[in-house]
Amino acid sequence: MEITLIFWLVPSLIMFCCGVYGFITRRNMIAMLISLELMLNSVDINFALFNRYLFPGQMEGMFFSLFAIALAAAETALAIAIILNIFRKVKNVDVQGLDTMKF
Amino acid sequence: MNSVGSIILYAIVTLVMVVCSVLTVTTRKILRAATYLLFTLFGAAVLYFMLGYEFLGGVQIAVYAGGIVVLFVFAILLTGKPADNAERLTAKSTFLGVFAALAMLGVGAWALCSRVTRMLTGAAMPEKAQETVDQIGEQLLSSGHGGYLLPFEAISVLLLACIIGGVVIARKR
Amino acid sequence: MLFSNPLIYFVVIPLLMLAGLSLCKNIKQIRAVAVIGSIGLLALSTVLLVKYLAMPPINGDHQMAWEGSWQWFPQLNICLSVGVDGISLAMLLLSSIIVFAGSFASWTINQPKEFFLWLILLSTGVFGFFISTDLFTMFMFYEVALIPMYLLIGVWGSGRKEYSAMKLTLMLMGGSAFLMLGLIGIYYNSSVDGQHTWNLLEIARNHAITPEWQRLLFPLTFVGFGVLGAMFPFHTWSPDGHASAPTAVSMLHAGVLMKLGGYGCFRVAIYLMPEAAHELGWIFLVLTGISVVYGAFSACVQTDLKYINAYSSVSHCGLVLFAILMYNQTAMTGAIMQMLSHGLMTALFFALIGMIYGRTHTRDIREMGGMMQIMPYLSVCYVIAGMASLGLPGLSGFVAEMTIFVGSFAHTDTFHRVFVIIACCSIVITAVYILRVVGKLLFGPVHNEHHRQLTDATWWERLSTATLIICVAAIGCFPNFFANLIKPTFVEEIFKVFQYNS
Amino acid sequence: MDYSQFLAMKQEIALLVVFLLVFLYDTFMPQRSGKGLPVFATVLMLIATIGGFCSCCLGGTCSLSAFSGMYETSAAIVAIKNILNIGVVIVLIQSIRWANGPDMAVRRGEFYELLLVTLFGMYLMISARHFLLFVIGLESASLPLAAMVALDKKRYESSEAAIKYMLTAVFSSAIFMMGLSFVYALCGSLYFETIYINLAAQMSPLLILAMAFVLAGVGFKLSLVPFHLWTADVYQGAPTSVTSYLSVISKGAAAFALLVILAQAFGTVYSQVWSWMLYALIILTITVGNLFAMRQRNMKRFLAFSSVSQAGYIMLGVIGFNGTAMAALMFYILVYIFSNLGAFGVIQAIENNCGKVSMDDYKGLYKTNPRLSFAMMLAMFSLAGIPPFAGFFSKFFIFTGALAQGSTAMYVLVLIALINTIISLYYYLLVVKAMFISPDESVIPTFRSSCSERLGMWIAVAGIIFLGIVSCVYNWLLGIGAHTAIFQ
Amino acid sequence: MSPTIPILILAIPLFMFLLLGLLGMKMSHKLAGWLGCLGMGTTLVLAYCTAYTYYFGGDFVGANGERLMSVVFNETWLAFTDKLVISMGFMLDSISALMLVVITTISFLVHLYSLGYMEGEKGFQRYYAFLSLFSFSMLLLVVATNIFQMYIGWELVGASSYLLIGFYYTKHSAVSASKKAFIVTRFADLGFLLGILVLSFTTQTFDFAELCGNPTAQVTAFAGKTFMGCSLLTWALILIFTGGMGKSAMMPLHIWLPDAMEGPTPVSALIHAATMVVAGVYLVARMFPLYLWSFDATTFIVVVGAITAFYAAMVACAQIDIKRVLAFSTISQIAFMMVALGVASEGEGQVCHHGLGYMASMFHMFTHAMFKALLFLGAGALIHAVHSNDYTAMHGLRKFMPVTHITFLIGCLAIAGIPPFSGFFSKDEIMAACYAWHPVIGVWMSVVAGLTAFYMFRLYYLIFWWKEHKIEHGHKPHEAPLPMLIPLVFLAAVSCVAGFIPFGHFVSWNHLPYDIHLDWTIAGISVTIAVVAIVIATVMYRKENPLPAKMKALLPALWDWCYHRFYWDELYMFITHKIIFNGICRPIAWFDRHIIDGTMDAMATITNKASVAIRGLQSGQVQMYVWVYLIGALLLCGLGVMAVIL
Repeated sequence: MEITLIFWLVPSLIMFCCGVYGFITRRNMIAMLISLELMLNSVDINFALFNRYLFPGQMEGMFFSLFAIALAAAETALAIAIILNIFRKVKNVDVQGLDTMKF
Repeated sequence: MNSVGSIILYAIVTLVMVVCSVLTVTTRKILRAATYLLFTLFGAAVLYFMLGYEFLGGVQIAVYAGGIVVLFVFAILLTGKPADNAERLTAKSTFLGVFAALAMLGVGAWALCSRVTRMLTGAAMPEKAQETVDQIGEQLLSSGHGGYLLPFEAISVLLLACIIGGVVIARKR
Repeated sequence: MLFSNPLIYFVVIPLLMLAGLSLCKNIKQIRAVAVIGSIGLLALSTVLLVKYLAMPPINGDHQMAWEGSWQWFPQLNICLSVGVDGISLAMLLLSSIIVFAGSFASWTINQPKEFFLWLILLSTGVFGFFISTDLFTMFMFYEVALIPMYLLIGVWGSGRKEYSAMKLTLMLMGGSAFLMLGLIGIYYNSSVDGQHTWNLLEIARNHAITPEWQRLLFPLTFVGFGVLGAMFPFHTWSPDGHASAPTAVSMLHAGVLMKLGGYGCFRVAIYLMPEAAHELGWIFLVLTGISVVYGAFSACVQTDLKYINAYSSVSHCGLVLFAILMYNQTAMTGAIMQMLSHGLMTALFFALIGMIYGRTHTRDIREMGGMMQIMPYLSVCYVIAGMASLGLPGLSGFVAEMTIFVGSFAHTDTFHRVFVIIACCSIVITAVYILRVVGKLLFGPVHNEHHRQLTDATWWERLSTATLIICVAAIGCFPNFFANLIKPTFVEEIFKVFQYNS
Repeated sequence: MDYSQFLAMKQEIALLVVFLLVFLYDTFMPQRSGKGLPVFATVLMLIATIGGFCSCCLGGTCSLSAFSGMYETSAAIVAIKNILNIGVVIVLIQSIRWANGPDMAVRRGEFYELLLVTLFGMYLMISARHFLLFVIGLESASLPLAAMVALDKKRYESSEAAIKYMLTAVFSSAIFMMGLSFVYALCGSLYFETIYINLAAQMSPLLILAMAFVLAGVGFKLSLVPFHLWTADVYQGAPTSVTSYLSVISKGAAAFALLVILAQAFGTVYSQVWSWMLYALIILTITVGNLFAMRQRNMKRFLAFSSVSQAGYIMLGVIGFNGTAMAALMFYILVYIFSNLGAFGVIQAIENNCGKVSMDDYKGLYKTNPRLSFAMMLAMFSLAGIPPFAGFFSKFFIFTGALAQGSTAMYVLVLIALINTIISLYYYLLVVKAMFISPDESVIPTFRSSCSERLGMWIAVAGIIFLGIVSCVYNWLLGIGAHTAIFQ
Repeated sequence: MSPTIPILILAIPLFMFLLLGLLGMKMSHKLAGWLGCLGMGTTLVLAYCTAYTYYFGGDFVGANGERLMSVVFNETWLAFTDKLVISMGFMLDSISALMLVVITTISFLVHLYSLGYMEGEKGFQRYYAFLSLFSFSMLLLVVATNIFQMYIGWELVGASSYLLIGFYYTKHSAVSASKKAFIVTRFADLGFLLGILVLSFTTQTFDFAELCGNPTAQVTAFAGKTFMGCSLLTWALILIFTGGMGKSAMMPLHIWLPDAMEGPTPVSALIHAATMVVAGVYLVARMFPLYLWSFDATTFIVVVGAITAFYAAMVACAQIDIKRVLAFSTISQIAFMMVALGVASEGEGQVCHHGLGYMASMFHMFTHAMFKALLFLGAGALIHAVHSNDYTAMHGLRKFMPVTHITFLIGCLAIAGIPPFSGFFSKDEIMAACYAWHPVIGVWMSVVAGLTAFYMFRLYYLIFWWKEHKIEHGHKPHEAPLPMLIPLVFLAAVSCVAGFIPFGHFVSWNHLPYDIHLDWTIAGISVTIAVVAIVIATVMYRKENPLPAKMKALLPALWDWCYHRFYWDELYMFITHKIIFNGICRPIAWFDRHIIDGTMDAMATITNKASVAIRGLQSGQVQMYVWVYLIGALLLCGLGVMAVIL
């Protein structure tokens, strides 16, 4: 059996969808961030896979993944800072409480 | 034809990634979610190694597993008791989540299959030249084609800004 | 150069007035600015009229007098193009007369500075519209004229002013939405060689809009202008809007602004797209025919003076559009005369209603009566206005309507004939509602004893109304002068292809 | 490594210099001279702007490509960056008073630093010809913004808005990058040039999905419906200065960047795909934005939805897809900057002076503060597209640009947009009504705005009045649009 | 003939109108009144000069001795097209000269009379201004050179009639009467206008000189054109006649005239008896050469006239208001003239009985103007004396007002057709023409003539005989002042002698002089009928007796119907109020407010509703936001797929 591209892509996609699911259902903001990491990770995997399988002669996908990891780190740091900021004010991290502004 | 070993490795990595990501988003204990995330990220790192992107795998472990997950754990510990169970999901939000995830899965799978399988059914991983960290470093700071000097500089500005932002927001005053 | 063209001053003078107004400190200065400015405009239009008549007549080939064109947005070929013919000159004269009368009619308005600022801005738009021959500037001035209405009605109005102001503004802007699309469409089809132009004379000369495009653009343009011309079923802004507007605004709006609609239908929709007008005109003919009768019937049962007049305007302006759609010279002449006539007399009406309302604080005819005994001057003016409206010979309404009827009757097919006959019926209905108002409001015993203390017109009110009456009578007594001035000679030329002949 | 390549990025470098100077000032100047920072930053930015214009005038149509086609600059790009610069200068002038307020004492410098970085990110978005650089630009333009949104730490709404923005922004960028991975899978490169060439024979669901995700990602920045839901909350929660910045600058940059992506990466081969997508997005954006704006009473939220619907009009310039439309787009952005900043200037002045942001509080404003209400009215008229104010011209030109194709579908689209202008006129008039017509409640007392506020307002009003009438601005942009080879 | 005098004839009344209208309020009553009289007197003299020159000057006699139609001046007023031009001009021919005489005479007398009658009334100056306006308009109408000028005059007389009927504008009845008069005639004018449109469109001219001077050419223009089974010419002529029906109060458009009696009595004499109401007759006479070509149209005229004549006479028998009686009598007499015109034609351009009817009609118009004005002015004197229109308030006035009595009697005799008073001669010619056309019409008209004599003498007896009322509060009826008596006496004199004018020498259908021969048989019958009728009236009303009451009891329904004018007014009220007002106007107004306006408002409401309906989208929940985001992106993809497929 050959392990072709699609064999890798599907788990990656599932990971992405898990991220989507988690983001939409989890009420803890940190859990949402964790879900986001899943999604970003899935994107990284995709880039690496495409690069490796389809365009082995270059490294653009790999570099994209590299930078994406850095971006993800930056995002997470900033997001956690804001979440902590909120936690200080309302003493919880429940995303559904964030509805003072609506309609 | 892949070796049996690599197939087994594939199976394990895939299983870990899929199961752990599912567990990440379904477990009711937030600290466990972070742990499962860690396993997922490790799985991805192994995947990178299998693909031959050792550098990327290293970065994945160092930054993701070593940095981000620790950050999460800190945040979790700061914002609540780790033993706390998350509240039960309402049917509505579960439905919406499942619906969105399945829709995404369906569309994504359909799109990928329609294209990728047609081109590459049965195609094994092609050979590639093993790049060294040297090359990676060279390319990262090159300004020619395929060089990433500009993004590298740009992301440094971004990271600086994120530091400033993080500081200004996280500090108490 | 720009300022050597006399037409530019129709925009420059109002702009100077705006500047002057913003420097004014007290009501006296404001009045002075308003009066001097409006006299200036009146003088300018009169002088141009005299000069125009002295000119050798401009025949055919889409020419105008005092044509001038200055590039504005060269890449889009947008120019500030001006030019007038007898028709626009007549409209300019009408506008300046009404601005003049309106200034006097709002002699004692509160917050005069803001009021006159908006009013003059409105008239800038109106004048600009009439002198423009460039579709872009035309449209721009058109919208400039529309928007001050909102504040004028909203701030200085009465009754449900906020609702009415909003309704009026939105409906008219709705019309102009269609219009804008139509105009841009015309631009993109204005020539065969890709050198698109906004200049309507050039477009007419090029005659490049294909019939398929015309079929799309004609309804857009006609409806766009028709909304302002109070065409059924887009007229409902008119009763509410007029009822709530302050006197001078009603005057300007009904007197001039509604003419923008008719003028635009004529100058843009029909002039530029005769084939589609020929083909699709019947749809609008039905609508305008309905307007004529419908407005008149509606006016019969209203009890608010302004509503009566607003519906009467619907009827009369319907007649304008109706005649325009007949595509022959006589009917078009009639349509333009009707614009002049309706402009003047409806301004007179609204001025009088405003003056009466200012005294009695009601516009309900059921609450008033015997005004003839209390304020004879205003009442006599009202009767004269009424007579003009119902088409008494010697006043302007008669000549306009007769020209329209005679012209329209030249259309030989049964469909048109039937509508002409229906339109003719309006003269009877008009008589009914005019006499109903005159009878209830002016004649009969005094209803409300408190009204006995009311005074008759002041000098500025007399001046305002007398100006309008003199103009109404002038058109009514010497119609041929005006008919020759405005005779649209090019109409026959455009529609020659379709063999309309009278 | 060829560092001379950086010389192509004059504006970015100027910006980074400003950033650095502000950073140094903030870090090393004593605490008591902190009050000088806003003026310092504003002046520096002004100098940078003027410099940008000078280079633009001197350099002529300087189309340059650097870093092997990763970065590009051209007359149009310089122009749009200059336009953004102007907007930023106005924002900075208007925010001087707020930045000098007591609450901001400890984060005054950070506000300017973050703002400059986001601007830098937008520059990158505009100039990027490689998707990685684009993504970095996008992130630079949105991550620090989240911090800026959270800057008002006294108000809980500020933090709430920030986390909402953060979460949705990261989600959006995840989707966007997913789309990019598909693009990469199809083309094997992230250079626009290569994508443009390799995409030609790649029609597949994957491409469509990629386009949809890319559009969604940029649409998020532009707040196109249905990717706009963060907009209102964030605009409402953020400090007003940040809101005004957010509403005009990032929108303008994203619109232009989208145009570049469509023109240079996706190209016209599959234009029927993305143009239909845009078509739907435009209709939805304009309509839904209007429908929401109708009911808003909070001025900032109101302007948020108004900006959503304005984004739809901006997109008309993108879907028009030609030089005229591009010029119209840039002009629209410029006019929109002035009009919206005019409105925000008034809101800010009032908020700074008496803390009111509700439309109901504006009742009778004309009685107490006639100049402010006049400025507000002009801004509203301009946004609604009433002549002779600039908004009319920009709307007219963008419609003209969109109709240049002459397809019936485009006529329908423009008609829908035009009908929507009526709804928009309605709610803009509601503000005018509150100020001029509604019974005199005079919640807001008479006050005198600070110098900077007045200066900002005058600039905005001058722009509103003169940008349209003085034709050279548009002519200049049209000239650029005609000469720039953005459309291949 | 130089145009100076004709221009002055028109200009002086117009000038007087403007003078009195604009400056009247600043003048004293006396000055205004005498100015008015002076102006009208001058006009009278000028008009007489003109008429004299025309009839006797010899300049206007053609080669065959026919009287020429002469356009003294004709200035373009409004040119619709090259051919369709409205001119303002002055046309002199036999009938317009006649009308000039009639109008100026009566108008001057009324001016004079009003000095006494209207003395001390509020708005005296206004009254004279309106009288001048009326005179101007009427003169403009009769001297019209083209049909549109006539229409203009037509409208103007309508308006001045409106103003004068509503002179007592504080009285509710006067206001509504004036309104009614205007609207009914306006309705008729619509027909006139349409007629003009049809006629002018086909013939391409408004000019009478062309229309009537060369009727065959116009008829050719109409050849073969039909509409709904009737030739277009007939349609045009009937439509034009409709205008005449309105002005001349023919059935069914007569209802305004009785109500018009709300105006001051001299006005009734001038407008609603002598001049304006015969404009319809004049119109048909003017267009007579064309009417000759449409037998259908003339038959229509005859039928309408005959019915109207009988109807009005019936109604007149049962009225108690003396002015109403006179009004119905006027209607009846005008109908005589109409019938006479109708019976002059035999179709296809041929006249019946040498066109006697035409001459007779004009003759009757002339004599009727005199004696009916006399009767009205007499009635005015009576009303002036007793301050009531009701004969029950009068009775036995002959002792108090001898001059009025005598003149009134002369008027009654004239209208009854007793020789040698003028009415006998003119009516006899009409009878002759009717019998010549068709005996049925002859008999019918004879009956009407009998009724005429009956109701006039009924009126006469009820006013002047019977026992006088008790004099209350020392208010004794008194003879009218001199300015009122002079016109009475003058008119009475004219009524006595006018019959002996050889009218045929002045007016005939083909303008050739024509000798009147009294047809003694018919004259005998007429006189007999008249005498019998007078005798019956004498028996019934000479003294107070139970006969009328018995008669009433005998035919209660008939009397009721006559008294209520056959319920025409009620019918009209029903149509206008119930059907048009409540059935058309109100629904339309409702429709406008609720459906049309409602649609516009509904658009706003729907927008608002939609706005509220989708507010849930902005729930404040980030997770919902991204959900929508994701689904939106996927749908966008779907759209892209569709775009590719399509």
